[in-house]
Amino acid sequence: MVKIKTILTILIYCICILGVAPVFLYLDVICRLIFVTSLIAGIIFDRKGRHYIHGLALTILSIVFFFYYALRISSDNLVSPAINILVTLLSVRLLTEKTGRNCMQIAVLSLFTLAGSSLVNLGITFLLHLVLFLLCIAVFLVFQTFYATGINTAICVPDLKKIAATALSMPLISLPLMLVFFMIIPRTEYPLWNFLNSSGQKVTGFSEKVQPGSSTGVSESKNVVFRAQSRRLADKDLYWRGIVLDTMEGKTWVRSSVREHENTFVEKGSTVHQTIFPEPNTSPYLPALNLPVNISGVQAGRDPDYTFVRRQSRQKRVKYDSVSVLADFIGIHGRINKEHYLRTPAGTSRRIMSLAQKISLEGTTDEEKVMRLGQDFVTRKLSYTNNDLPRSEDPIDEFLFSNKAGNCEFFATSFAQLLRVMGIPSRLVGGYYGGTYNDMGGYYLVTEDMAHVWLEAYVDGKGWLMIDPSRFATNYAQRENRFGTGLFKDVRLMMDALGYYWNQTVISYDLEKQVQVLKKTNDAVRGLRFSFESRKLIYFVFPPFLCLLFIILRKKFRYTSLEEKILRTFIKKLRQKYPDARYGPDTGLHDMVKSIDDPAARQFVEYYAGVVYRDRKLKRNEYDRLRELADRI
Amino acid sequence: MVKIKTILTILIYCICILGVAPVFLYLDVICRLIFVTSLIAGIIFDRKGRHYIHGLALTILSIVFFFYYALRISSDNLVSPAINILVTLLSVRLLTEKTGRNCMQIAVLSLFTLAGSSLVNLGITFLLHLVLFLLCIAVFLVFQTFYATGINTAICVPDLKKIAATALSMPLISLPLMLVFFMIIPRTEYPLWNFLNSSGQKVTGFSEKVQPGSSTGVSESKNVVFRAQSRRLADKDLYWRGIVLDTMEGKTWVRSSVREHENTFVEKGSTVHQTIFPEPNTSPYLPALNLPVNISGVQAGRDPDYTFVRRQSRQKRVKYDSVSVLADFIGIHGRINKEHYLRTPAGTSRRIMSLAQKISLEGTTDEEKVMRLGQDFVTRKLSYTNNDLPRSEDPIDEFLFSNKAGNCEFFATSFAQLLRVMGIPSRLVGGYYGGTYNDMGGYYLVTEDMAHVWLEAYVDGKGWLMIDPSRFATNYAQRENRFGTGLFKDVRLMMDALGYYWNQTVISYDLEKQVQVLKKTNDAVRGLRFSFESRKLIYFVFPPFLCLLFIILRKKFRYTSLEEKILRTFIKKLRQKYPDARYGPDTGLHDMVKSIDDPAARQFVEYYAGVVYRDRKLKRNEYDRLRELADRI
Amino acid sequence: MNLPKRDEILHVIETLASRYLRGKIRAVKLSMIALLSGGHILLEDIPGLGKTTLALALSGALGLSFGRIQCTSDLMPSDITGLSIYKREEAAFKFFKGPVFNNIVLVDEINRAMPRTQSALLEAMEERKVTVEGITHPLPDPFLVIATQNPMEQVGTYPLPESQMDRFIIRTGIGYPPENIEKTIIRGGSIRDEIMQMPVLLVQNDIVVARQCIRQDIYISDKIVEYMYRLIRETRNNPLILSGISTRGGINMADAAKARAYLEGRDYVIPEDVQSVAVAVGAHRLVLNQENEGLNKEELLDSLLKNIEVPLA
Amino acid sequence: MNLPKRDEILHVIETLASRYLRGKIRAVKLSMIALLSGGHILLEDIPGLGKTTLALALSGALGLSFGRIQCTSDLMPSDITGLSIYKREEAAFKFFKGPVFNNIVLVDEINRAMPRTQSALLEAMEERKVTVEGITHPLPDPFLVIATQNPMEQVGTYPLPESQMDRFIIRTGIGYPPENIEKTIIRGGSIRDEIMQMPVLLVQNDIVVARQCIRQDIYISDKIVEYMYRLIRETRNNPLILSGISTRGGINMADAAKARAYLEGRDYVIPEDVQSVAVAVGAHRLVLNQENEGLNKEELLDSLLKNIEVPLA
Repeated sequence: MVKIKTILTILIYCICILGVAPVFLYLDVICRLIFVTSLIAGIIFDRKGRHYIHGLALTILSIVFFFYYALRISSDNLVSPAINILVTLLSVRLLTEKTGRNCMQIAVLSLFTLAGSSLVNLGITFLLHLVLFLLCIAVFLVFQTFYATGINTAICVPDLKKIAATALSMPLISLPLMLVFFMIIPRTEYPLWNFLNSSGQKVTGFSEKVQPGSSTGVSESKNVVFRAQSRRLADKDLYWRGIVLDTMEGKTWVRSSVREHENTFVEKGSTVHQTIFPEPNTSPYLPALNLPVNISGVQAGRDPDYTFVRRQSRQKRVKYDSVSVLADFIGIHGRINKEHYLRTPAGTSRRIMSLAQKISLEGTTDEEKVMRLGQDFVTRKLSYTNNDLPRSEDPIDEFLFSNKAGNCEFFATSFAQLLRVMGIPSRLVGGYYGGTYNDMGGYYLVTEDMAHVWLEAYVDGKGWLMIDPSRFATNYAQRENRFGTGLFKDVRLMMDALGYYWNQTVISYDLEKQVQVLKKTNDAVRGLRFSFESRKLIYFVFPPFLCLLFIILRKKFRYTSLEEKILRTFIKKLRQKYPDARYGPDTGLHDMVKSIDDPAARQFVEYYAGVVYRDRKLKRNEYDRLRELADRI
Repeated sequence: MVKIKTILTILIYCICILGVAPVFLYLDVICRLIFVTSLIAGIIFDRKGRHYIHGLALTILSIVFFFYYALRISSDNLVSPAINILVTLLSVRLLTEKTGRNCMQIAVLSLFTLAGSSLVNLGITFLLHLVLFLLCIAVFLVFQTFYATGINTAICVPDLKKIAATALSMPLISLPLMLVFFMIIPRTEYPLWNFLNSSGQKVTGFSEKVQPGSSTGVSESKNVVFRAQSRRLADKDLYWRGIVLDTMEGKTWVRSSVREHENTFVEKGSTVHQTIFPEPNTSPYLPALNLPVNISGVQAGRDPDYTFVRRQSRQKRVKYDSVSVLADFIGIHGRINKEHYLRTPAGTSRRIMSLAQKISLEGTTDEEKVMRLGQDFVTRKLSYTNNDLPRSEDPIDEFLFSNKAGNCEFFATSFAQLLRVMGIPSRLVGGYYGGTYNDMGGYYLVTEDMAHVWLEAYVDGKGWLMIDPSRFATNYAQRENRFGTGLFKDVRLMMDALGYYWNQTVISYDLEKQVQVLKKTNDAVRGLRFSFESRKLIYFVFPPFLCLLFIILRKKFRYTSLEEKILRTFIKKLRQKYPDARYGPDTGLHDMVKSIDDPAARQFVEYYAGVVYRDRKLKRNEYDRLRELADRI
Repeated sequence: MNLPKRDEILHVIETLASRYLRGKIRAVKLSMIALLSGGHILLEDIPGLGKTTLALALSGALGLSFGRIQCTSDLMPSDITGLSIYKREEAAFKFFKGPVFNNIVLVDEINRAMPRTQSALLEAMEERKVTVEGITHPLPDPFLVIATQNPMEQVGTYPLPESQMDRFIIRTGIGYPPENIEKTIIRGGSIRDEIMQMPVLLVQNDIVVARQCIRQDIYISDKIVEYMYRLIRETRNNPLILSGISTRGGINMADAAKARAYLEGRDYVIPEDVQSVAVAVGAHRLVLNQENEGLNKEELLDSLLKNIEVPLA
Repeated sequence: MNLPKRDEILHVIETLASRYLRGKIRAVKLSMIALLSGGHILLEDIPGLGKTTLALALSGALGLSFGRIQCTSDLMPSDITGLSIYKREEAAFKFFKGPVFNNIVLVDEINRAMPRTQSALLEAMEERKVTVEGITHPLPDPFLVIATQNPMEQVGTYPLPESQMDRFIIRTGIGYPPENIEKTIIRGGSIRDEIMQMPVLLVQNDIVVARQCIRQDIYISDKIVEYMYRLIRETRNNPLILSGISTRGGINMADAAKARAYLEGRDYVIPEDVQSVAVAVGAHRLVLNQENEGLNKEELLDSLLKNIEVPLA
């Protein structure tokens, strides 16, 4: 038999943990401490059956917290104090006795907190917590009903199972309704929090300026920049073109505001279709596999240098389709403004100048010169590194002649600068290189640390030739797998795939658009078959939650009588002294001492049994006597 | 004691009615008949406790219906057969015994039907049915739990109440979550059905062509065209300007495709702000109170003739704000192209020509001439009618000289044509006249039958003067109140107000936009206080549903003997005083009072049983004695 | 109301249930009802729950003679009824009465006896006389057979045919006593000796008087008859039941209800009387369908009873 | 603690176990427990292990009369109970007592007797009296039946019905003696003659006094009753077991535990007392399910016992 009261208490703790967990990391440190302390104290109080803190004190405490956080509410900072208020109120409630009313309050506060968490993070974990929360609430309410009607205050396990099973079916039956809601309702793509703080929210990655030597290191962040659904490609093809930087301003490469009119074309080659899901960011440049020839799905214009710029830079989760050709160069009909691409800033070091001159003399055609320069890079034994980058006055010079270690920016800028000095037009291309293929989702995952810079050199009669000087590094082949290894990688990829499906099928699901397509193609039935892979989430086990349940369910200690106390002492002593004797729940005391030649133990047992099995209570002096006997063992 | 089985059966009927009601009118006639028949038959079967139709027969029936409707599914006609299938399957289920499994099937089918109804009509009734449905489901499931665990097969009324109350709290506790969903989720503005059939969906009203005599009657439809939130205005000011028709093509007035460049202005006058919520329609013209000077909220351009045209005509529920000035005329700086406004088609009847000539001679200034023409209309005793409109070759001639009865189109076109013949530039204005003010919502409700046509005449030195020739009708004052009267009107207005709130706060609620405004104005706290009037909906009583409940719950009248009378009194008293004792049809009187320590009750039972179970009739004095005992309980 | 000998009988029940047969009040009451309505009782339960003790205590308290028959597969009818032996000195056959010639006869494990022996016993029960070699010997009055039967299917037993189950007015189990009482019993040890020495609380004639009173003075209303009849009709119409309660079952039910009313101190029957005896009187008379044989007849009848509305007015 | 006659009884056990019945100490003790708690004992073992010797020695040492019944398939009830024979010289029937009229009766191979004969014996055991032709003859006190039974399934045997197994307080085997002792026994030859001449160690009255002491002075705690009750409940709820230990089984277990406590020199019962008698008292009362009939009841009960926590405080 299980007491319903116990079940209710356990459930209410589950409910409050489920409510608070999604926002826990967003809380103030004080608030986190308060919550954890209250939770533990509440559990202890409930187990002892006493609630030491007075109701009035709690009320005052609530008011204090309320004002503390309420005063911090401002237009910039709205959600965070509100959630903190909710959690502190909840914490205070946890300290009280778990009466029906208090339980309801806890449930409602948890619900509000959970709802509030959607303002902070509207991801897959929210759905997970929501589903678990609703299940708990349903079971809780059914047991509450049983409890309130007082039909049974305790309940045997099979009945318990039956009741729980039926209670669980209640939220499940509303699943089709939820599905309908998800179907007919397009969602906001953003947690509100992001909205309110959008200035601070920016996915970095490739930058719109390249200035080698401006910092000692580069981003190692694993933040996702975009996901690109495509077929699997060779690693060497994974250049994601973002921006073209064609002008040197001092030592900084930037994109000139004036576009050169070039009549570009791309030769036919292997075509790759990608659907790209960028994480929300403010950059107007749309990365796509090198060379992207067409981007559709967002309003974007193509510059002649195959940079795609978004017309309206709204912070909205979008997706776009890109068609790319795996080409090495961009062809040019007619001429280009060579002067523009040859401009170098004053103050190029003499060593660079002489190197350029030397290589210029080695080759006859532009193409040959470029090749020679590459060979020079190889023989120079430059190595690729993200740390301890050159930071001197002339970092390029340092990189080429003394330090000989740098990141892609150094490779690309030095190569490009040398080319320009050699009279070969060149420009930098910023973007990403690499990508972890997610087999489950069939997409490439590109993270911030994959940001990369390479360059394009203009070769007469051919066009803009793509060159990645980083390849000339001695340790190029050793660039590590950037997504961890083994099981950890698998788990991360799985989690990412789930989040991807969530975004793809739920968040960015636009029924209206679908229906319009539907109408056009007149292909109604097929169009309505959506794949709700998110259903799989229900089977997802939420480990910390289960751990907690386990801890709570552990047996409690009981009040111990004098007899139990002395007996425990005795058995402990006996076990220490005679570990080989028979012990166990099925062994009587006489049996325990039978095989032991210890008069004190025997005496103890005789004496003790004579009291206990005559249904007498142990008197104090008897206890002392037994104690003494036990000590003599 | 009430049998749980009975409660479950009643609830399941409520559930299926709630599920089907919103789509009932959209069903095939056959399907409606099947549903009603099955419902009645099911109830009869349940009460008799026998289900005469064999399970196999029902299965075959289901399959037949399924194929009948499944064959009718096509890309154009998707939703209707699907819903018909659902309802017929449901009907068939109703005929079976109400076992747990069948009940669950009925509930799920009802749920799907209800969900399907959102494809047909996503209005306020859907929400209402949904809430009631969820409440019923919750109560049903809790009782189902009790029933399944077999703890009590019958239950006494106080327990019943407790259980029902707690069960009801389950959906209520999820309301905040629903609110959150509604907050963070903008909805599609359309029921899908409309989407799929949008070609046939168009709110008519004022037309973009006016051709008197083309039909014998005009729209009397009460379909809502738009709602305009504004202060209350005088009836005479309720002209809603829509479109200006400036060209006669034959006998038809149309809007010329070329806009005359006129330098118009509006004199200062009483300004009225309106927020207008049009029902979705395809017309690009945005009606607003005459004279609208500015419209914001949608991308719209203002033509010089104060016609506002929407830039993108998307079938989306929008709202826009309009600022209007209650002015009689549109001022003109400079000159207008008089020739354009004086063009009349060939073949104007001689009677009209001579009338125009006659009135031209009567006045000297343009303004005087217009006044004279109005006086002529009045003396002509024209009457306003929507029926039996002139349909001859020259309807204007017939209207003015023989029939003398017509609708606004006749009045306006004849007046305008006469003005043009008289050399005064004129043009028609199409829009709406009137509006029912909804005090509850604080808005004007404008329906299709309020479509109206008036005109503007150009008076030198003043500008375009507004004239409504319909006012010259003899029966002008008698134009009836168009929205019914008395209680019916009140109910309709209340219903409309609720729908209005629904649209305003729920459907067209765009949080993203709100938050952007919020960020701009930095007025966060105020901006987040949304008025959730939709909460009131919960208190809304759904009359047919309640009626049904009432009918079911109504006690049957029976002939009552003296014994039954005193017994009923006694049991009522007993239940009041001792709600926890055993009651129920299987409980004898002695058993009832056994657990109760009440001598009066015991005495009553002894006495009463001594009479009744000795087959005696109760005498009057015995009745009085029993009465007295019952009163003493 | 003046119900003769009621107080005395109640005193017997009281004494037995509180002192000698703790935890068996229901069985004691039903036995008394059977005795008062002139029927016999079948106790169906596993061994060792005190069936014998019950019979012994009853006979002891009522001052009635007690006989016991342990049924075995080779028990002959004459072992029950007795047999005639030729007495030479009297030059005549002398009839030696069998154990059935007692007021209270305990027939242990009746289903172990051969059908022939069973039927001899049942005939004696029904006819209240024994005919041996043409001479009819009347059985004493009151005459109560307490038969016991082990409900478990066992090899070598002959289950009583349904038609003969009908001869017992009441069938009931004893069941394990409630936990507390059972512990007390275990602790207290056997009370067989005490029962042997228990005082006689009633004389034989008291039973006869009480019986007469029940038969003649207890009124049974049309409503109650209707109530019982509806139950009986339900058993006959129920699809689970092959054959329901017979007319004799109805008569027995009315008799038992009357006896119960008498014990409760009423001279009229109320629905609760019917409710409290219906299952004991009716359940063993039901014959279930082949496919439903596993069902518990008591529960089935109880559920039927619960569905019938009690006549209140 | 002053437990009357305990020393004497211990001396008897000591003497028997060390001199006459070497290797049978357990059987001797259990027999003594049965005798002291007024029950009967069923020895279930193959022939030739000294069952008869045990019975003889016991009766010899206790100075009690001894009777022996060798059961066969044609043994009649009257061969056990005795019968009336017409004595011409007295011109009356005289009752000749059967072998059951002894203090200690050895019933060899009880399962060879016909059910009717078995039931006559068991009735005598239960009632402690014999009724022949209407006249009741009381049996001597103390009265201990030592029945033996061959556990092997044999043709022409009538296994005791479960309901009657219940009549024996203890069922146990004897088992082969330990190797050394058996060798000594083999070398020493039969000691039947010695036993015949063994001195009387106890008078009849000692047993009666000891019994009274056990019934009245040995305290049995609520905890112990709870402990036993939990075992009993386990047997009733176990899915392998069709019917568990009855109330009578519980009473017997308490009696045996008390007798054991008395022998151990305690005036209160401890859990070990229960443990040491539980299997002997309880196992034969279990009725297993059809499909589990092959299980060893002793082991089953022992495992149940092991699963119950001993009340220590």
